[in-house]
Amino acid sequence: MIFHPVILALLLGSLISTLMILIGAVFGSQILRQWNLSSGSQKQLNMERRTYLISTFLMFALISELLSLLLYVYNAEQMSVQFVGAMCAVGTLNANIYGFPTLIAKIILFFCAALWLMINHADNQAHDYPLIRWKYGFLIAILPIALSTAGLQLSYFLNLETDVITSCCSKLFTPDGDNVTAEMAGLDEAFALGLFYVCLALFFIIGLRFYLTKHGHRLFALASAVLFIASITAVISVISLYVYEHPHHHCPFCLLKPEYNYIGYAIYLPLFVGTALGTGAGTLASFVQIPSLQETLTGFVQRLTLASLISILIFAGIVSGAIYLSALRLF
Amino acid sequence: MSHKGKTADRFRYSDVVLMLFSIGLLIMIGSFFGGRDTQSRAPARELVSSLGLSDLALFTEARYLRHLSQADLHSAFQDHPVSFDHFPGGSLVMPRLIGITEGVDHENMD
Amino acid sequence: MKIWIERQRSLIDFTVAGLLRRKVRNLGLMAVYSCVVFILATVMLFTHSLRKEASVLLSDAPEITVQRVIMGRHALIEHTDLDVVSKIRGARHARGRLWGYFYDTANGANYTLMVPDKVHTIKQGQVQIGAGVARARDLKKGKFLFLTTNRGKLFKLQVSGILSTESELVSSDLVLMSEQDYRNFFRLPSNVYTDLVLNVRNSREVTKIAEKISAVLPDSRVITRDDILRTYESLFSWREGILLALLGGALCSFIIFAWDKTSGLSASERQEIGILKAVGWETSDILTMKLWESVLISLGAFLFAYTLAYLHVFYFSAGLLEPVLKGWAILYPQFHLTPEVDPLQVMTLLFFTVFPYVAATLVPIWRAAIIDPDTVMR
Amino acid sequence: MIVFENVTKTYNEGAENAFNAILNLDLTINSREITVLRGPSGSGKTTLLTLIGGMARPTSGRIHVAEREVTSLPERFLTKMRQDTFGFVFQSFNLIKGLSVLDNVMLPLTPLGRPRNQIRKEAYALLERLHIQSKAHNLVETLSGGEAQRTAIARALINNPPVLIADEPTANLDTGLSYAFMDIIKELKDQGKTVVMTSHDPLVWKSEIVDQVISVRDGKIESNPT
Repeated sequence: MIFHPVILALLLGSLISTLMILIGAVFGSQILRQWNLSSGSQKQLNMERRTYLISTFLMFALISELLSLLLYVYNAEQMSVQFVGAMCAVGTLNANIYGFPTLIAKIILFFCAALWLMINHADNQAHDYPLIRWKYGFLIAILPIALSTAGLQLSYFLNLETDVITSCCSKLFTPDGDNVTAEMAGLDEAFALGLFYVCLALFFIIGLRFYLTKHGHRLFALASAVLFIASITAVISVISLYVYEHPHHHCPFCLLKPEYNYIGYAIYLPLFVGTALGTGAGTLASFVQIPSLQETLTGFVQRLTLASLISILIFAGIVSGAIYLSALRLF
Repeated sequence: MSHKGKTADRFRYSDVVLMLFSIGLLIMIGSFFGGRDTQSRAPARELVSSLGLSDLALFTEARYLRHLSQADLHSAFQDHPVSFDHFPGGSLVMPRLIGITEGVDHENMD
Repeated sequence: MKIWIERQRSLIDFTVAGLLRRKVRNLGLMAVYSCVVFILATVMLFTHSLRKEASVLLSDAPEITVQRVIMGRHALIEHTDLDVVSKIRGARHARGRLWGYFYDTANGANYTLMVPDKVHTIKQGQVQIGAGVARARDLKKGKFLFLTTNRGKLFKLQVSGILSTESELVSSDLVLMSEQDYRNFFRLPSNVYTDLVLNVRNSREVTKIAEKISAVLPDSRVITRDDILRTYESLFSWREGILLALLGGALCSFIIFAWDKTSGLSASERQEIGILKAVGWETSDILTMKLWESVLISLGAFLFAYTLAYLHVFYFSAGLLEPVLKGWAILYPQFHLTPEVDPLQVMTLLFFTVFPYVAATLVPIWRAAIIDPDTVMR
Repeated sequence: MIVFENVTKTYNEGAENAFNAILNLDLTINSREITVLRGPSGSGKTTLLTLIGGMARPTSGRIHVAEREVTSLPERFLTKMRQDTFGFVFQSFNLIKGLSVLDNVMLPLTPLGRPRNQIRKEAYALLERLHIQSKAHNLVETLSGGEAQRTAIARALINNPPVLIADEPTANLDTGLSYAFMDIIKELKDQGKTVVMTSHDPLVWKSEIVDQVISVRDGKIESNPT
């Protein structure tokens, strides 16, 4: 293991947030068994009070996961100097088999925590905790994800040895590999770009329809998730080329570097927020039928949908702007 | 009688605090963008390339501290590769593990 | 949204008023906190800009250095070896370097004596010295530098120039002299050098050429520029790691202190929270208010201390760190670092300081927030 | 209208020192009337007051406020209901030291996110109505007993609640101030507010403006008070 402040910070963060999710899940199982709103007993009162602590914990864990996602990628970027053959984050993440799984697990955990908080918020608007079993069930389901994320990250850092020869982004994200990322990078640029804009258009059509007619929430949740994957694919296969103004540089992480004016943050942040809100809106809309939620939830879902659409619009705007302003012309 | 003079806040703590925080955050974020100034480094760079210098003159106490990258593998940390030695600067400098682990040097180590 | 903002503003108003009511304790807390952050931030900023400085400055260092090693020690390399190296295909500008150390008994300083290459020839009897040497011996251009050889012979050399102060970070302790003087001073035979340096025609072939050199000169050690850069890279990471580990202890005790402080709510604070709940504040209002308190204290201290550390490192040349870096050295370069901040480090520091503090206060805050509203009536 | 159905409040439930502060109690408090709860200390009247005001939840039984069952409301809605319905004046006033009179009065509305200048205006108007506007910017530590109580009343009225609850309001006042307090109460009643007080001060429960006196002893209502 490399003794490095960022690594220590990441491990500390993951320890704290995992612990918090663990406490939340233990408490959740207690709620699933003993929750009885009509009781005025001290036990019920205590449980109700503890829900405040759990939502605070989860909020904290969410922020922690978001920050640590950034730190993780950024750290990988920076540590690449210490690995022979690594030139950017991809090389560091490839230093052992846990690097990329950790990243993916962190992203999943982030979306789960965001979704949980949205459900929690909706539930708090109602007089009778209609979603309480639902949300604590979900929290228990998040626990294994949180644990494995922490575990993966720990194994990644424990197994990090500087003398391993790793690949760099120009190897992993170049078309002649045979893994998924290579598939992404190997897509025909015109096709990838076309696909990306078709997905964007579909997302906006579905989203606007959902926003205006309140129909098709499952489709909207699905569209958000699909758009996320399509966007990441597009970033790897074609958008990055425009940003780097280099026809073969496919790395999704170098975007975060100061050389490119930190444009990666402007691209990823609205994408992540938009996706989280979109899936949240779509998921929550299925609870609209619950009587005590009907009046507040409709408005909440509408706001989420609008915010999601705006975020994705910003994302699309920045991406299109980057393509437009780029000196590179692929077609 | 008008309420205005008496009921309006002179200032709000939150405004002051949030302003201070914004300034602090701006300084912090601004500091990330500073320092692309390469002009002031020109004389030093010129000297490095013309003289073929290979190290910073940060520690001059001992030869393995002054020319860190050129030092004998065994001059620093004489008793043990990771033990602290008696020069204060040595407690801040790490043993050069890179030169030891790399293939290029292996055959010369024995 | 408007309501949300106004709510937060009102809560901050109340929080700040509360903090000011317990001025001594909270300012004390912030002062301790700021101190810890200040030291950490100074070290981080300083090491990073040094690292950056090293990587920029030394990017022009010789691509390959060849040292002769005898019994594990650096030894003089012979002229014949230079010929061998020069003949390797791809090697360019191979030359022998002459440099060594000189301990000045007059003031206890260590100088680096060096012979510049052909371009910078220095006349016999003259020297160019680094600004640090000039300071230590109080020399000006035209004056004489007296050095005693290890045989007791006195050397009188005229200072023909002082190296610019801007380059002090690499040249502070240099004494440049002619080859003839150098060899006479150290009584070196004319067929040896300290080491060999060379450049490579195609920079991608550095490793290959390094391998070739160690094959033809098995008694040598080959140092590439990447090695040097990586050495400096890990050197400063190491230093940072050590300091962080040391200060981590301080931070831990601080966090325990914070926990203790937040969990041990004073009677008047409990009373206050009871009143707030009684007049209609909800648990989450108290939670938010108290969270603001934690955030204001920790983030406020962080931003304040970071700004101070930034000024300290880049405008006051990290004066407080100088004794640590200086150690027993007599010559210490005076240098201004170019402001160069690594956002990752700052975020890490933020993560390390604000995060555990807020985390440590969560449970105590919650316990305070669930006080029964009717406690004030009992 | 506030209705209690068979309400019990047990403290330290399940522990050895558990005791019933209120036991199987039925009660009706009419709107726009002044109700006084009287009884010796330890009789449970303060507990009853906290139950009426939604500050504590009954261990069993049902409480209806304005025809709405509030017993099983989650805490945040109970608090919301309390904000909309009740204003409290505490025996020891419970003002927050170090804050000005105005800030103390604004306290209940602070976390609600309404524009602050608007709240200030309302608070100031209330202070004027209670004739202590001249003290608006003084710290509450500097107030006399009567002024402190007026501040507390202003704070209780800031969210314009239909019901005012006061716990032993005259306990810390001399006779003159007590009469002045009863004048304020009468004024509130005339404005259509409901008032619930605890008191063992005859000046209060014998007052002609009081509509209903309920005697409490050992957590139960006494049918034949002396």
